[in-house]
Amino acid sequence: MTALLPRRGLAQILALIVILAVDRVVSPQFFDLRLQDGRLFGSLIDVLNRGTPVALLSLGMVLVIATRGIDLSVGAVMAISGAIAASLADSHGLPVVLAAALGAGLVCGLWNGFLVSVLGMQPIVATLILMVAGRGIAQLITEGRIVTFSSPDLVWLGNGSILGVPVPVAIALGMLILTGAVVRGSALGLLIEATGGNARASELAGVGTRAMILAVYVWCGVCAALAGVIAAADIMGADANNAGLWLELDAILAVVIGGTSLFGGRFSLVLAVLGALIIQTMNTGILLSGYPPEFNLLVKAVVVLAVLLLQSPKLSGFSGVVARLRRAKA
Amino acid sequence: MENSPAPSLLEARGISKSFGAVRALQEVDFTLRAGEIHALLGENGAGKSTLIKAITGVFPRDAGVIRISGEEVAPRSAKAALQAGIATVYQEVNLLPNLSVAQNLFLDRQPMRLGIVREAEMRRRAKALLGGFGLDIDVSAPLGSYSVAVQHVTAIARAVDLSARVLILDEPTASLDRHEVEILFDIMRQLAGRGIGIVFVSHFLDQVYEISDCITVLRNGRLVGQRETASLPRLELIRMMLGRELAETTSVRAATGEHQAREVCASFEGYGKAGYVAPFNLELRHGEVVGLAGLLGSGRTETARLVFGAERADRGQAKVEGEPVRLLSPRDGVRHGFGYCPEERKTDGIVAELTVRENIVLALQAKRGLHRPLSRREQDEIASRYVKMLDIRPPDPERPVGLLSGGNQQKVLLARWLATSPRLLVLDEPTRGIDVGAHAEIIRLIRELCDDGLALLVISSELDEIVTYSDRVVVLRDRAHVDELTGEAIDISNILAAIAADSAVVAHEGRA
Amino acid sequence: MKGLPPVLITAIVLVLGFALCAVQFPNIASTRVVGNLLTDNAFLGIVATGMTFVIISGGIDLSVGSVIGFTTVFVALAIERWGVPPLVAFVAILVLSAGFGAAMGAVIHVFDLPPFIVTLAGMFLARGASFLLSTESVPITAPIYSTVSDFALRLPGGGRLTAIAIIMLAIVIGGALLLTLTRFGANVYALGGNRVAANLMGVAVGRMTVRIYMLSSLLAGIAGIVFSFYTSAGYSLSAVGVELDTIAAVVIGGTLLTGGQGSVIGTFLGVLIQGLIQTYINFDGTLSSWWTKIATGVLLFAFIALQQALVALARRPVAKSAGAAS
Amino acid sequence: GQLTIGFSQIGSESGWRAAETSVSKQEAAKRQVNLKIADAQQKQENQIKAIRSFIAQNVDAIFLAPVVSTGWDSVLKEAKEAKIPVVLLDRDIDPSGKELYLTAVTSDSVHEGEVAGDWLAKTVGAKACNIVELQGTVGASVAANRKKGFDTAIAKHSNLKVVRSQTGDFTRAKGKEVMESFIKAEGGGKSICAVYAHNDDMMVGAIQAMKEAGLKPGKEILTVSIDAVPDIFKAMAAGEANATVELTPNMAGPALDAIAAFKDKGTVPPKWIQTESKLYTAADDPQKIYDSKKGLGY
Ligand SMILES: Nc1ncnc2c1ncn2[C@@H]1O[C@H](COP(=O)(O)OP(=O)(O)OP(=O)(O)O)[C@@H](O)[C@H]1O
Ligand SMILES: Nc1ncnc2c1ncn2[C@@H]1O[C@H](COP(=O)(O)OP(=O)(O)OP(=O)(O)O)[C@@H](O)[C@H]1O
Ligand SMILES: [Mg+2]
Ligand SMILES: [Mg+2]
Repeated sequence: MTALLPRRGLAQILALIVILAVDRVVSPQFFDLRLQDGRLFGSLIDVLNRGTPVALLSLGMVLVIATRGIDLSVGAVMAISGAIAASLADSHGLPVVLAAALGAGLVCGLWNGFLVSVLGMQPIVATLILMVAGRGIAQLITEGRIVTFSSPDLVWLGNGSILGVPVPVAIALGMLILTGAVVRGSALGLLIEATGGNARASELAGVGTRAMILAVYVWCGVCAALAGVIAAADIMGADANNAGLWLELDAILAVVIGGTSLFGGRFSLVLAVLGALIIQTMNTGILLSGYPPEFNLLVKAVVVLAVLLLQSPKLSGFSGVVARLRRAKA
Repeated sequence: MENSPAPSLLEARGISKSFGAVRALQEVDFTLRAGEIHALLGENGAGKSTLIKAITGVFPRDAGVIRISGEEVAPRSAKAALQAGIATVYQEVNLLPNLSVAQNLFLDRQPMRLGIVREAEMRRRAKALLGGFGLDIDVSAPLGSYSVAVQHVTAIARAVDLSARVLILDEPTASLDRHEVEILFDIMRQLAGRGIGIVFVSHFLDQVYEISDCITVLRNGRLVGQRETASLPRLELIRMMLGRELAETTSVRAATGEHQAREVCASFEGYGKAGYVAPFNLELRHGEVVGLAGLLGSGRTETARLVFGAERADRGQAKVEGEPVRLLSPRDGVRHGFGYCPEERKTDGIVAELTVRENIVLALQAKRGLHRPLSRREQDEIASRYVKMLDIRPPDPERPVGLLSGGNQQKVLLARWLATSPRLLVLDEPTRGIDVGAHAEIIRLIRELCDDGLALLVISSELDEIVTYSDRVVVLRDRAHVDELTGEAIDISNILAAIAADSAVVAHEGRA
Repeated sequence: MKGLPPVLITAIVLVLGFALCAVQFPNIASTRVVGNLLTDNAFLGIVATGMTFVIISGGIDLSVGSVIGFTTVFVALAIERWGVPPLVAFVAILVLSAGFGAAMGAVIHVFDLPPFIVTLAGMFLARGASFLLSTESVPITAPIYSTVSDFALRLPGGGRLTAIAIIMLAIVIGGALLLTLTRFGANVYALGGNRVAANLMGVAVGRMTVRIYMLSSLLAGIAGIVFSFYTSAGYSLSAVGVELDTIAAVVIGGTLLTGGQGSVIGTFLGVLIQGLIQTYINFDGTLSSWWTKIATGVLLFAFIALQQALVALARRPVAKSAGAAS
Repeated sequence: GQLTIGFSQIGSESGWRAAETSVSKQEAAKRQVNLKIADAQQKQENQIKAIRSFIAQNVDAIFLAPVVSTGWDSVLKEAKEAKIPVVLLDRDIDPSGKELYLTAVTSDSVHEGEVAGDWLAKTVGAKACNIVELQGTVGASVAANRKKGFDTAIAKHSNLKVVRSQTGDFTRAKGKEVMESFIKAEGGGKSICAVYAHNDDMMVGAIQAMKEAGLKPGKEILTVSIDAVPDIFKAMAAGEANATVELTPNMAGPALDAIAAFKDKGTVPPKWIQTESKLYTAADDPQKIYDSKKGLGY
């Protein structure tokens, strides 16, 4: 577990704290929590709950980016898996529904991974193909409608709670731990970082770089599919037109805010998820603030820039001071 | 040289530079006079490259002043240094493989007319410029399609042509062969004759004594001293660099003639690839060092890549311990217990961002597979063992390997493969850029490994080095294996004779 | 030279694709459709030219779509509401957009931040700013608009080469010349080849970065003006998602996203390939919304796969002849 | 012979849009018209391209559901030059282009907002009422108009006040998310008296948010939204929604009739064929309407 904990990440934590504080200012009841029908209720829970899809996406995305790739198709994959889950929900049990939806994500990931690692396409165009076509496939499944369902099992995935914690949040946490355990518990993490850091050198050191690349796209597809199922469960319907729309950009943003370079190499799962939370904390704050929606994007731009500047290696800001202190101690 | 001491051209006083906790330079002084060739020497990681970068402003200095002809300058970028009259060839060939050779030579100073680059004129000048270095190549082809040697010559030619007052060359000869070194030295002498001051970094002491007027030695980021070359005995110089005596390690080869008795580790019959290397036969035995000798572009690296599995052969049969095997990828090579230190460590070797520890365990981990991860304790143990064994500096396994000096990166690569306990190790230019101490160390290590039963295939452009440790030497020419020398036959003149057997080929075109 | 083989391959792919489409819909092989292709994709061609510089230099610019949107709104408001003469409005917006790009470039260089994210923030900023200006679409009635949009060179066969198509062709040619013939162009390739090395060779990396993003935003501004000619209106939601189309066009045109290689002409061909895909789907006219998306994806895949196959094919004979020679 | 008509559709961004497409197909089939639908994926440039290619194919008429009200002059001029009549569906375009199209079959979205506002004012009566508003996509003209109409209607009643207004992008997920934060910001939702959503999808999401917060939509909190998609009737039948204003998906029917008459007899239709903005409430047997609308492709 210690391997999961960030060694860097002070800038991110600081950013989160600052944004939380701003949220508290615009909305005095921001930190209020109470139990509502056996489920925690409050803005903080909203942040976690609404942040779940992007957090899940960023878990897969961070691995893809670590190999120097990028996956633009995650939003479309969300739509596909949501559509499949919603269409099967009322006629099949939850295991079948989940297997089908996650299986679809796996196939999508395999496709992307195949294009990138076997055909050698540039990741951004390779996944652009599925980004465009995938939403079409999702719409094909739903025929452009919002397919609703009432299966209590699936609804529980979106709206239920375990010990007061919303199920999506528990799932995201579970996935974080699972991914962390797989990646850091095996040699996968090292080999992925090596592949992203220098693919040629890693190949020559005997690393199966193609297999690594295939694996991360598959995992990214699965994570996206899970996010899609949760998004569908949340609104008790699959909205193939809008589910996951533009979320790929949020996921990439989360990963970068989490300090992982788009040029591959070192990555941190925890910080990527933290990045997703930072984004959602900002979004929720915007919604609570009561400003007219015309300002949303401006606020977002300013916050993103501020968070990035905080991390800038060139800015001897907070992180620089801390790093220096730590070095002095060492 | 002139008798009266020339005025100081470049003067650096009290230069200090730290990278975090690492104090790379502490109060270093350096004086270069006009018309002087000044060698800057020191062990790997002594701070030579850092001093150069601090002078040219690539790294901001923590302290110190720089004067050119007595006038204080403070370049803050490579461009500013150029404008101040300092032209530099940095250690890692810093050119642009995607641009044409001509563009590389004239980047940012192309001949222009009406805001438009005069391509033809630029190509003409590029051809003429490289011609002066004995290089006759297509200058409109991308630089990346040429060998490292050509790239290095290009970098030098560019710096020379900048007609600056100070020319700094950081290990320019590391990947050049004798002939090119001769040409370079001629040019350096000419430039010095014109009053240009030249700083020359090298680990080849022969070259230092051949060319330099004056020597400055650094050790652990501090100035040890500055001496006239003529009055500095070699052993004294080595003591200055290492801070101790160097044990004489020019060990003789193990008893020769017994190699027939050794067991064959790997053999290649009729092995080759069309358009890459002509089919060859090669037997590598346990406890034996086979050297590959040849000119640049003769196919040594290609042979190494085929043997390791980095390139697929399209004919011939490979056997490991007598069993036929197929080597389709580096993974196959690794699986059969091969290791390969490529010559281009920056692009093919290190993963710059990862730590020394991670770089060292990488091949071993890849060999063990995903499911059997090395625990952190095992990793630490392996890393610290090799850091100590190979004297990697600074001895911090958690340092990103990209921040190490060139020679130390090379040692990390060697450690990576030693950690896999290979049966066959292929070393492509293992001593390139390595200091005298480490050089001796690596040669000793090669012998030791060999005595432990490892089979070694070593490529080196240093013929005396090859002669020192090889039990057998395979000579290549024009991408074909042309001769094999064993036992007493192994000496420099025989190798040269084999290389030059077809003397017409000496004009070398380094195109890959 | 270095850009040629990929460009040639892209050209072959385009011609092949065009021929296949024309076999199925003979109407496609008309000057009218070709003229439409140029007109309809004029703004895309212009931004893609700028994007080519950015991508070759190893960066990316996600803000272009929003800059187009902002430009249309700004121009429309300036002309219609604020009573600014059109040409003054154009100059103002070009200065503004160039400044915007320069600022992004400066942030990227000075703070050493990834271009992807800085320009993503730029994308939010420009779109947000256009919302602030006006959320309604504003029609432009200035006479220059009808003059420009009515102007067209008649091509034989009923096609029209419109003013905006001509502007686009001029910019593509200008961009190609700038990239291949000038010191600036060489430095762009140098930056993409290796930033550190370029810096050590004396290229003023910071100034180049600022200029490259400035150029991209400036061209996005011009594309915005062209877009406003195209639609005679300013609308804050126009050109949403254009950045991805642009990147796709650049990459299809043979430019490597890792930087250092590529060409403006290739990009232009990439734009035409995308336009052709769109035209084909429109001619078919039986596709539902989802089949349109799927078909677009499949065609995109087909073109890229064809290109890769041609590249592989182009490589093979070389190896063979070399083998024969040895 | 058989008429060929090109229909430049916006996309399929919502269930309503999908229904419009499928109803259009049905209506065309009924009249044996060959309807070519080009889907613009929400992009004006794609619509312009589509119209150009319809012209190149020499269709008999063009239907256009414009994504935005401006920017059609030059392409519609081309259509006019090619003597192809154009009918606008669902949304109007900028007044300067009136002579460029034959007729427009549209609803008045300002009016829709007014109908919603009037209903709310009437239902609330004199008591003070804090309204929260879920807007459509920022910049979309429908969103602006529905806001304008609603604001006009409630401006006459000083007891009605919009206390919060955010965009829910016309989607369920965003509608739910925004409503969640409205509830938090308004003291757990106790002070909210009514929700107005620019479309039903957002309202469906908002209803879920209210239920999860322990509120009773339809009873404690009034709801009124626009479009009349089937799912809102389901909610209405369950007593969780109060009112919706219909936007009929059948725009193509009247348009086809107008074109047929124009082609056969040269009858020039009126410039604007307005569709009805009918208000539905729980009194209208929502279950029955749900069943009848379910099959329309929403
Ligand atoms: N960018 C950097 N960041 C951190 N440490 C650095 C950096 N560059 C060099 N160092 C450290 O500074 C010290 C001096 O390195 P330098 O490259 O100057 O050695 P050198 O004398 O040139 O060695 P070599 O002969 O191997 O090239 C080394 O310990 C190295 O690890
Ligand atoms: N398939 C390949 N992939 C990557 N690099 C290669 C490949 N083949 C050769 N090279 C590189 O191209 C360069 C040209 O090789 P060259 O013909 O000079 O080999 P060589 O005889 O080993 O010469 P030297 O080692 O002295 O540079 C070498 O630096 C080699 O590393
Ligand atoms: Mg050095
Ligand atoms: Mg070699």
